[in-house]
Amino acid sequence: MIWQLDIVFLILVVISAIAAISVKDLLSSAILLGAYSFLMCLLWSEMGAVDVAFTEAAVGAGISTAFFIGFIYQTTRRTKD
Amino acid sequence: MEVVNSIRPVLAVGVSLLAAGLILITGERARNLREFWSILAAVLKFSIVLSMVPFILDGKLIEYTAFNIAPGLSIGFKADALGIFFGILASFLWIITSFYSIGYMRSLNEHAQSRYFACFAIALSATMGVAFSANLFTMFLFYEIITVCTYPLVAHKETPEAIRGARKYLTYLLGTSVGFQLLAIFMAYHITGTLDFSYQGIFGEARGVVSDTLIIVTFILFMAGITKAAMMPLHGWLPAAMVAPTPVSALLHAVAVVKTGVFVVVKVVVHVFGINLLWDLGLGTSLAYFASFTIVAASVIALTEDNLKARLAYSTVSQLSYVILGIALLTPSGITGSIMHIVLHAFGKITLFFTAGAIYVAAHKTKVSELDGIGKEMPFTMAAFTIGSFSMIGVPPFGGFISKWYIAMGAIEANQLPILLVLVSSTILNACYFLPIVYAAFFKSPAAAQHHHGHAREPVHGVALAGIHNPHSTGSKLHEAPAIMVIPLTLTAIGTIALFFAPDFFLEITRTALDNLRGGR
Amino acid sequence: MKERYPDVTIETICRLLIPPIQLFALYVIAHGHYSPGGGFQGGCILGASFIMMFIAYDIGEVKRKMQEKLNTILCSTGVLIFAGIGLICLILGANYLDYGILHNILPVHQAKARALGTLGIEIGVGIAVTSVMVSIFLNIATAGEHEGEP
Amino acid sequence: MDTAQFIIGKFNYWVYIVLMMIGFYAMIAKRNLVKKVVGMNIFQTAIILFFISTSSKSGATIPIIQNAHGDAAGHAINVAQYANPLPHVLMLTAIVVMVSTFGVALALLIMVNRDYGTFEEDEIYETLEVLQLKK
Amino acid sequence: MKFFAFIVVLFTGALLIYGTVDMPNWGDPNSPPNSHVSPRYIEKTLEETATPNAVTSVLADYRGYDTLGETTVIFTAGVVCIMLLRRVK
Amino acid sequence: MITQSPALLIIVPLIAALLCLLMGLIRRGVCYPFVVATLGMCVIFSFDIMGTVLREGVIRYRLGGWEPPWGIEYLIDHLNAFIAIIVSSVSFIVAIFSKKSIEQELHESKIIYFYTIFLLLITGLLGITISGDIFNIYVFLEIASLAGYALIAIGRDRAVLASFEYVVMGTIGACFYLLGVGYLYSVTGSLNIMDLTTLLPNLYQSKVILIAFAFFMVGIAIKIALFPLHVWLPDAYTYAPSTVSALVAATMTKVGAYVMIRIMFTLFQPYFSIELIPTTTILGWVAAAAMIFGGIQAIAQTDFKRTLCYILIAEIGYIVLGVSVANRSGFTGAVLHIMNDAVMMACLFFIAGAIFYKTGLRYIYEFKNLHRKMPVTITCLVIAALSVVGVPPTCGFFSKWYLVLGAIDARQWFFAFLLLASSLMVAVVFFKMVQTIFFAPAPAMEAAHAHSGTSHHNEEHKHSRDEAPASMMVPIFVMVAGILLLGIFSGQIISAIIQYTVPEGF
Repeated sequence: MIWQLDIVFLILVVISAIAAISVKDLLSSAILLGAYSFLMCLLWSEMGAVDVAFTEAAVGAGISTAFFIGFIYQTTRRTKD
Repeated sequence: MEVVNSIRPVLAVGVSLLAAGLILITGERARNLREFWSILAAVLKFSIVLSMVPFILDGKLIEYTAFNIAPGLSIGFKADALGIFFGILASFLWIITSFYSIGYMRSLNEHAQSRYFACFAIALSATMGVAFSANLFTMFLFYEIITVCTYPLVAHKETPEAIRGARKYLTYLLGTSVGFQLLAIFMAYHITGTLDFSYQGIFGEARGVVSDTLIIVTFILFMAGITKAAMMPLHGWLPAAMVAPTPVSALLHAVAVVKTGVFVVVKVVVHVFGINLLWDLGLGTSLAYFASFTIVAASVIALTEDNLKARLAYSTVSQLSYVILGIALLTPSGITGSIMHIVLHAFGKITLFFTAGAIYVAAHKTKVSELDGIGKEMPFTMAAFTIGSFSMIGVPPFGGFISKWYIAMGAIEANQLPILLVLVSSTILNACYFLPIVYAAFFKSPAAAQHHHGHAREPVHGVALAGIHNPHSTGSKLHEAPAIMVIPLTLTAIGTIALFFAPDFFLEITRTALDNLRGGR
Repeated sequence: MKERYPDVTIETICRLLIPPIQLFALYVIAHGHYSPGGGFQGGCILGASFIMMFIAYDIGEVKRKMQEKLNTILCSTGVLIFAGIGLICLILGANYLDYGILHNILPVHQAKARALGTLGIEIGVGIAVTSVMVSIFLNIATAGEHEGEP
Repeated sequence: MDTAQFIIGKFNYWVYIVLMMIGFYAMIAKRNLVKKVVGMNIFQTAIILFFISTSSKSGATIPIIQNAHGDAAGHAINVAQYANPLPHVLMLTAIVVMVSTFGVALALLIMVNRDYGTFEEDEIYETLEVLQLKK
Repeated sequence: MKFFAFIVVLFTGALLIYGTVDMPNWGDPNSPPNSHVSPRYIEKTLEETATPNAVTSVLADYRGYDTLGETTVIFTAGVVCIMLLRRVK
Repeated sequence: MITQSPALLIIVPLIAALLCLLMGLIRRGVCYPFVVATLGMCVIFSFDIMGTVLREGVIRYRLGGWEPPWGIEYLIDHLNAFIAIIVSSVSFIVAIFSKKSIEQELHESKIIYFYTIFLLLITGLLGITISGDIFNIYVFLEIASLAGYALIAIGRDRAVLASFEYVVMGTIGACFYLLGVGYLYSVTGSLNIMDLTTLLPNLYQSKVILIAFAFFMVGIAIKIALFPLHVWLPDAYTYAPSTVSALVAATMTKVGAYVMIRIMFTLFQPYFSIELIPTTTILGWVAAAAMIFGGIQAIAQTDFKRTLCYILIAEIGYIVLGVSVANRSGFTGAVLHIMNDAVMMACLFFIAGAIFYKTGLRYIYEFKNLHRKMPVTITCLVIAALSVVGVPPTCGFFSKWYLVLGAIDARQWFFAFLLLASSLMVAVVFFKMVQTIFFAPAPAMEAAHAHSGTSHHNEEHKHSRDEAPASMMVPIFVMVAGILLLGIFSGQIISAIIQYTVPEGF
């Protein structure tokens, strides 16, 4: 566990989270959410939780994002806030 | 005191419940059979109650516990002298009222008769239940049932006015009984740990353990909760309930509802608090003055009412407080007077309501001012009315005199001379609002009445009545209501007189009740 | 998803990538005892490989490869394998999910029996997760229109 | 305790709280329904981060026992050497729950879109009022 | 509305920070989670379940019932999506 | 010999859900009898569990054979077993009811999925009920919630939107619960309820514990729709299909209330939740507000099911109030009310469903003269209404009796008064309803009068009787019988079961 790396990841995670909820385009939001998940997964694997990181990589960054993009494809990417 | 375990009180309650079921099943298809159930149940009930009298006069008690729901919470029945007294009254008057109802409903060709008779039967069951209840919980249960099942009776006409009246009726009765009486019962249970009636009073036994303030609060809650007794600030439901068909008003104001109210007051005063306790706390006197106020104020309002039934309603409010006044004096004569007044007022008032109904059926009149000269058209009816009025006023050869006498005696025993003054003034007021009717009915010219005839019908009933136009109403000299209505009211009028001359039976039971109390002292 | 132009690049890459991905997914499921991974992760990857297929090819292909009915049956079967292994333990007289008892019917000692039980449920989980992921994705990405009569 | 050490010592926790607040805020304040779902995802992930943080040990490695193929029974296992596996297991479950909820929420949103054609709360309520008036 | 939400969120955050103050430090090997239940998983996983990956053994064996619940959750999600989204033709 | 019923209670509906889906793909018709049979088995299992608990005391069933702090266990005492009986019995009856109602309200191709999710919901609820592990409770809570979201979403009108709102709120609730679990875990390292019970008293001064408790409470308050957090409930339950409303209203909130009791008095000692922090005071006032708010809102509603929803909110207030007065009577009343309310709410929602099935009416003001058309249903409605109001021979009275006694024992006169006042509000609601049904002249009748002047009498024959089918009426009868019998035998139920559920020290 390298705490400097840890702090960098944490800050990045917070940034991507804020970006994901504040960006005015749902597709961007989906991608940012994927990035958020991926950063989270890096953070966890760095903390020793490889299984969780693996799952998060498969689910959060992979499947969820796929769901989300498929969903936006079906509906709309418009958002007012 | 010897206790007999018998199912008879339950039978007395159950028989009319069964009848209600049968009535609903029979329904509109076989009307005669339906009415037969009603009358059969009434007669059976009366005989069951009568069959219990010998035990009571021997100084025994009849008990039966139906369910034990929880420790201290059971549905139990106990027939003592007081209960039997009330039971006899209610079941006897039900027979008469049944006949009268049949006449009334058929003459007016009312709708939803099955519902009417079924609710009636349930109300009577519940009245019996209150009469024979062995604890506060059972009493409250049946008290509520009465409220709920008389609601359809009050709203029977289904006009907006009737529904408004019925809503007021239910609001008052249910609101106060849940808001105050139930709370009072909870407090009683919380304080004393029991709900079973006892002759010393539940609180009487717990005296000294509990703070007086708590007892006084509970007492006030009880008195506020028993709205059926129509004490003054909470009497509004009674005139509002006048929209009901007349037999219902008779039932409400003579037997089931209001008498249940005062009966519950008597029970609460005697069995929950105990006479000694109330005497010590001075609560009796306060209650007596409170009742006195109601007596006078209601009489004054009655004077101003033009609607016959409304006037009778306020008269009831006033007369009910006599019962409370008598019991509140806490002396033997006062209690005797108040118990006797339950029955005597019942006979008198039911007569008066029966006549009001007969007048409505025969002549479609509801207003006092329209009654001029009606005595010539309906001599029997108005004679009965006269008898009822005199009994209300308390003139000697009529029943009402006896109870007033005892109450007056009680007032003297209790050294409450202002109460005497109340009694006198109330008697004068009674005379003021009853005698003009009698006078107008017999001695005034009927011309004005004929003029009003057409307007007297209310629009909705005009429709209902159109089909069965009473053949007598065209102006023949004598047009009484149907015999099935006149006979009951004559009977009750005769009863009013008979009770003056032969009150022994009831006095005997009253004495037993007093003995029970004394035994408990 | 709607029909689209065939894209040679995507199709080729997918054709190349999907078999290794699926193989890797099976490895993850089977090798969960010794390395990170297990039924859930493997199932997700397997599901993702199918989803990739859907993105790369048009919907007609998809319908042939993964029928809705088959998918539903697989969902159910996956969970049923899991619950069934537990139930076998129960029938053999131990508590529910107590795989130790499986050594009565398997030619291994108790700890190994537990490992085998674990493997069994990982496979169940893997099947369930794969088919559920595919089914959710299909439903969401086509708004429920990818197949007519369910 | 030194303030700096106090802050550094629980740095993960502070960050998870910030993330949780971000997600929570999005869930209750955003007018767009999809953004609520995004917030939900962030919220749940933040909680997972919290759990994982409780499991970590300084200087520990992943919870897979080494020398597994050797003689395991005789080999003493140093607990402090491996990270705590229990929160990892719990969080695997939580991730599954998260993705399931996410899927269900998206399915519901597709239905919302079918009914109202938008994800903006205010526009949906406008449509509803119009429907109400039509009745 | 947004202001109100902001207050609620800040309040929740403040509560969490308040609660976190007493928590064991991050990465403390002797904190209760690391010393109460979990050591056994690490110590006994090989011996009892023949699975070196402690996470797998806990997931599928020690707490297998949770995993059954988890699988049921995902199964539920799948059926839910089919039921909700399937267009009726 | 350890009884296997606890495990079977969960896995039978779970496996049945899977099989239901598989069988449904082959033949749709078999789902319904299969579901009913499964839930019948659940009822048997739950009674068996109760019998074992009564005979042998607390059951601790080790899943996977691992001893408790390491493995998961079922921890079943009288309270759990009682709730399990309520949940399984009510859901069994709801399942019987569901047939016709679902066939009408749902497309036939969705019925198999409906029944699968129905069984999963019950699996989740039963799983919460008998679990002895706080994280496991979370997992099953999510199963139940996900199934609940879906079942609500298949309703009419705004159901989808309401369901989405529920998803958001429900997820917040579940996440708060999970945070509570996390906080407890971070200072104790354990997830097992019995283990935590021994570990926690040493930590009562810790702020972590306090916050964990607060988050547990808020999370569950959202799940059971306690007053300020109830916003999702009325919409969700109103627009759901009748069967679903009956099921979720009768069981889901009750299970939530159970979890609340479990956390307050088993996980944490009464000492902690009563004396150390003023939970009970806060909960008491919140519950009082819920009662009054629910009552007022119920009066203002015109949609029948929505009215019931607000009454449900008030009823939850009762349960929480009973818990919060923290004495024997109050607690007994709360547990008794959990049962009674489940029966009453199921009955009322059944009736709403039957009326909707037969006439398509939803608003109370449309119910005019319904007693001519559906006399039996309306009679049942009146009985159920009397029970909700709390009129004596029905079960509703007895739980209120204990609740008020509890409030008085705790010297909370104001709460006692509010309980009665809230009953009165409910009375007003049903009074208005009954008045509309029985005494409002139907427009057709008025018109007939105005023109022809025929008597009421002839009119009565125009309303032919048209009751709902037997598969709906029988459940209603069972529930009405339950209302009456549970009232009469509440004393026995208390002395046999409920008195053992009261925590020590009350």
